[in-house]
Amino acid sequence: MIEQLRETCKRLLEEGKVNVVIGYGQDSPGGPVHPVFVTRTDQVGRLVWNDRCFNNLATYLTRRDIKALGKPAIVVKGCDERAVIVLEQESQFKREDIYVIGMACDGVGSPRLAKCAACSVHMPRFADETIGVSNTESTADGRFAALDAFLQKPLAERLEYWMNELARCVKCYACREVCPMCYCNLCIVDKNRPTVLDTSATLKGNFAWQITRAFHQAGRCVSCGECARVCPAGIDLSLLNLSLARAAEEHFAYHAGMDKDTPPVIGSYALEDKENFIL
Amino acid sequence: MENAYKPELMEVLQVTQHTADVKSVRIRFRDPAVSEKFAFRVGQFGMFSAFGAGESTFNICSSSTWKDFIEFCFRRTGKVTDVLWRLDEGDTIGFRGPYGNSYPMEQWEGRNLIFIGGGIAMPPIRCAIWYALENRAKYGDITIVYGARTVGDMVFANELDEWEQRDRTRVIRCVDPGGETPEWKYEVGLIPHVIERSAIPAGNTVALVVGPPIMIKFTLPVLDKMGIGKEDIYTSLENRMKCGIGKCGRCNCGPIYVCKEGPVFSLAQLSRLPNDY
Amino acid sequence: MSQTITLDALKRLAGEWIAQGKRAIGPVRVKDDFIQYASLTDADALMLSGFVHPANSIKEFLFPRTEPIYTYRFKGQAVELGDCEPNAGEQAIIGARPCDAASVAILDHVFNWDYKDDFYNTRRAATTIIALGCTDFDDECFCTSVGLGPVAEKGADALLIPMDGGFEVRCLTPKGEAFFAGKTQTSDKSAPVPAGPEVKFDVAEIRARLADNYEDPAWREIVLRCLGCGACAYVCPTCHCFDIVDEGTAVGGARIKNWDSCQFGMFTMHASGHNPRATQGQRQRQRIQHKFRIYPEKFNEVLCTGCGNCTRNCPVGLGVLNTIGQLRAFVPPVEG
Amino acid sequence: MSDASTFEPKIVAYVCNWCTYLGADQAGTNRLEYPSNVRIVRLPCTGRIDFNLIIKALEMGADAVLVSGCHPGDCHYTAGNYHARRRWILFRSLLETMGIDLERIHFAWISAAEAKKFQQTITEITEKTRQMGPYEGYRRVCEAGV
Repeated sequence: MIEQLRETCKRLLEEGKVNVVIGYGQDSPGGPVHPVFVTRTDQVGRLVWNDRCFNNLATYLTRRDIKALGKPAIVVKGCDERAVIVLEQESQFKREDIYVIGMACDGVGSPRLAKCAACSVHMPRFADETIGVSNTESTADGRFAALDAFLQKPLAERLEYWMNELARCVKCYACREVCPMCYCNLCIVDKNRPTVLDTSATLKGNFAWQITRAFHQAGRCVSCGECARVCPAGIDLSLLNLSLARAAEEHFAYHAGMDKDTPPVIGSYALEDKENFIL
Repeated sequence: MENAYKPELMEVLQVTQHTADVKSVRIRFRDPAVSEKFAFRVGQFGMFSAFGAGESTFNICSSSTWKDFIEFCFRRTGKVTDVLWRLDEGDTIGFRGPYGNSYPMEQWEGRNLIFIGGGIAMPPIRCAIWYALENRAKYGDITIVYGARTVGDMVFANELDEWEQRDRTRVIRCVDPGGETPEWKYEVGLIPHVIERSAIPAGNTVALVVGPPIMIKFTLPVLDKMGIGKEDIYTSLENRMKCGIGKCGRCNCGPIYVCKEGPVFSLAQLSRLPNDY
Repeated sequence: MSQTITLDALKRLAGEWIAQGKRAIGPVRVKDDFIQYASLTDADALMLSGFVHPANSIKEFLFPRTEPIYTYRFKGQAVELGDCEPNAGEQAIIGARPCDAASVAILDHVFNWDYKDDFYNTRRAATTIIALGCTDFDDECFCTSVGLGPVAEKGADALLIPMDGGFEVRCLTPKGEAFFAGKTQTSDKSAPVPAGPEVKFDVAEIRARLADNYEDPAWREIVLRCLGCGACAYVCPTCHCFDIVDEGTAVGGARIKNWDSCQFGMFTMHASGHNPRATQGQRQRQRIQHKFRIYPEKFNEVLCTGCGNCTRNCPVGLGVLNTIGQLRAFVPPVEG
Repeated sequence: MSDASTFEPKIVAYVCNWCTYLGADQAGTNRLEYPSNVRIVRLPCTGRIDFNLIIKALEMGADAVLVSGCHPGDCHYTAGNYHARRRWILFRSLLETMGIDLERIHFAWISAAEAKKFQQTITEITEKTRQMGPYEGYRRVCEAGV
């Protein structure tokens, strides 16, 4: 698949259809995989594809420094592609302004990440060009297993768990910067008139920050799992996002980034939304 | 334990509004013992605290010879200046300083002085102007060029009249084209052009230029053409600061900390720095 | 002749230290495969083998991520300020990697030049650092490139070097001797000196390149993937930039010193909106310049101990080691 | 631990300006007494009641929070309460995962004419919160040092 990917990118650059290819690269064989930006045909050799392509490259589509490079082609896995769809729904770009290269993906990480074991988009669906075929059958039922296990704990124990976990948060905002959905020019946590969230990494400030971050992804998070992977404090942030993703599915049958035409869940409403807690 | 970050409590003596969004405030130490020992040199700055909002960096714009108060001037742009905007006489704010280096007034003795300020940059040059006028004999001719966008944006405009009366002191005021009012009887034009056509003698002269980067960028070539060397042109940088004492890394620009080795630099020194300011 | 101590004796010593109500800190398995320096409630949690480098650094215990520096209360038009002394109870960091122990000797400079930061100094004085020599390393370690090594003694009060049956103990300062007083045995065996990673770059060459090539075109290209988070700065033993903010209510509150990072856009944003470092390339340049040219010029110390934490924690595989690697390998694109 | 009878809970009520606030006002004009434990904060619409306000109330020591506005269909801004309803449904699942006590976060529709319902709601919430005692959980979060 790597050869095919390089051929495609070489052609795209030569024909001038794109100015930059946002893909994955590896400095040394077996070394860590990281994002690369290929702007010249003689650089396509830097592009790789293997089961260590963790980053969700869609986060670069809204970055000023990257947009300045011109029309991008972006290499996406199925989960990344869902992020591209949500960004398109939120009119961050017009679909024809980017060229999507979908990679058939049998899951990343060895052992496979939890998100991949329960992935339903092994084959990208909206790419301009898809490379490779995945015959891993999509089983989406196990994806809330970790969340269900966690919710068995009684209320006080859950709060205790988060008090221990979030005590380690240093507010480095890596979870915000890797997330394709976090593209605000000035994040609410950087605003000070008024200061809604404490900037200090006290437990109080960390609770307010993580609740805000998770809820701003309600109905938008595509469960790519990057926030949990990059957290230097080892906090399993995906639990928060998964609980919101499930609520969106159960109450509004909404799956983020799966279908371009259903309106975003928070941006719309239905007269007959059901609930049982309003007095 | 000695807390280098803890400010002195100050009492607000007087608040003066200059323009729609610029005020200057006179403050005095609540503790007379500290007031006694306090001294600073013109050009130095301090960190001014609006408790509950934060601290901001402003030049001390009063002359160092005035003993019973210090003054600072600010434009209302953010959280701290919002609180400072609502100050009344008798309120309490914090101050710590003086920080940074200062204008080398001794080195400038015997020289002609040109003070050039743009808009809100009047305060950093005002303290030096008053100091020079209070030691008038030590300095040659003094030329003050002050420009603002509109007549309403002039800061310390009343003091320009006072300075005009002083001997061997020439005041050139200007507003940007379109900023003048019918009764405006002074220059109209951008500062660099006004300087060019004002035929200011430039022999044995030191220039202090403070203002927005765009103004400085176009004023320097004019001064260069007048024959004022790079080591005789000074400016005061406006970096974002938090600690003011060389610890927090914010004002780091190339090899120097603006809060310690600055904010006053000669053009010669600045040309050796990366333009990270 | 050398001093030695067994693992059990060391753990008992740590237990006594805790029993005396003093704080003991060391590498702890916080979660399944996640190790961090953390306060110990009981000595058994102390991990002295089976890991390369914890996910954080010991900076946290001398320069905390957030600490109030004084409080204020409004009394009508007056304000009352209150002091915030750091709770500088005696603390021992047992099992700090040499690249973490070295950080204190580096940070002492910035926190003590001209003005003294007594919040740091008070904790520093109350801290005994027992370094733990490395027996192995990973691809991200590069201590040998910045003048340190697996058994470097810089910044440590005592050094433990693993050997069969326990550790060789080298007491380096009075604090170290006081910590191990009477707890070590003399023996003729001494620990084998482990090999460190091979040198990956020369700091003098990097410093020269940074000094005479500020507008290096490399910066625009090699750090395009940097996302501008604070992970590299916050896991770094020597990054010391901080922010000062007020947090409180209408009645009063505290002025708080928080960690900050030069990688955030707001770090140098002027009130006028002008930002001298508007692009991520400029910010990454500042990080490497500050560590390998500015701090050495000002304090004659490289602001990096080669622990590799920034590279291990970077979401996009940058960090000092990779950034410098790419800077050296960068060939400007031939135009046309 | 103050026993349940003498503990006075702090309740924060975020109410919409067009319905519930007028309902509360009408309760006042009708001399309908309701516990003074409630601190009423008026906002233009439930659509404007940001979830951060609920967290801020808990941070500042509230033992229970009420968010109330117009019944679906009555919203002065047509759809503010519909959007709010969706948000509340999703936000409650996040709070549940975080271990924040949903028994202390109440949502209601109270129209300008329902002074009686406003009185009952506030009284019920105050009594219930008094039984539950102060919200120690979130207080520990806010007072935890580093």
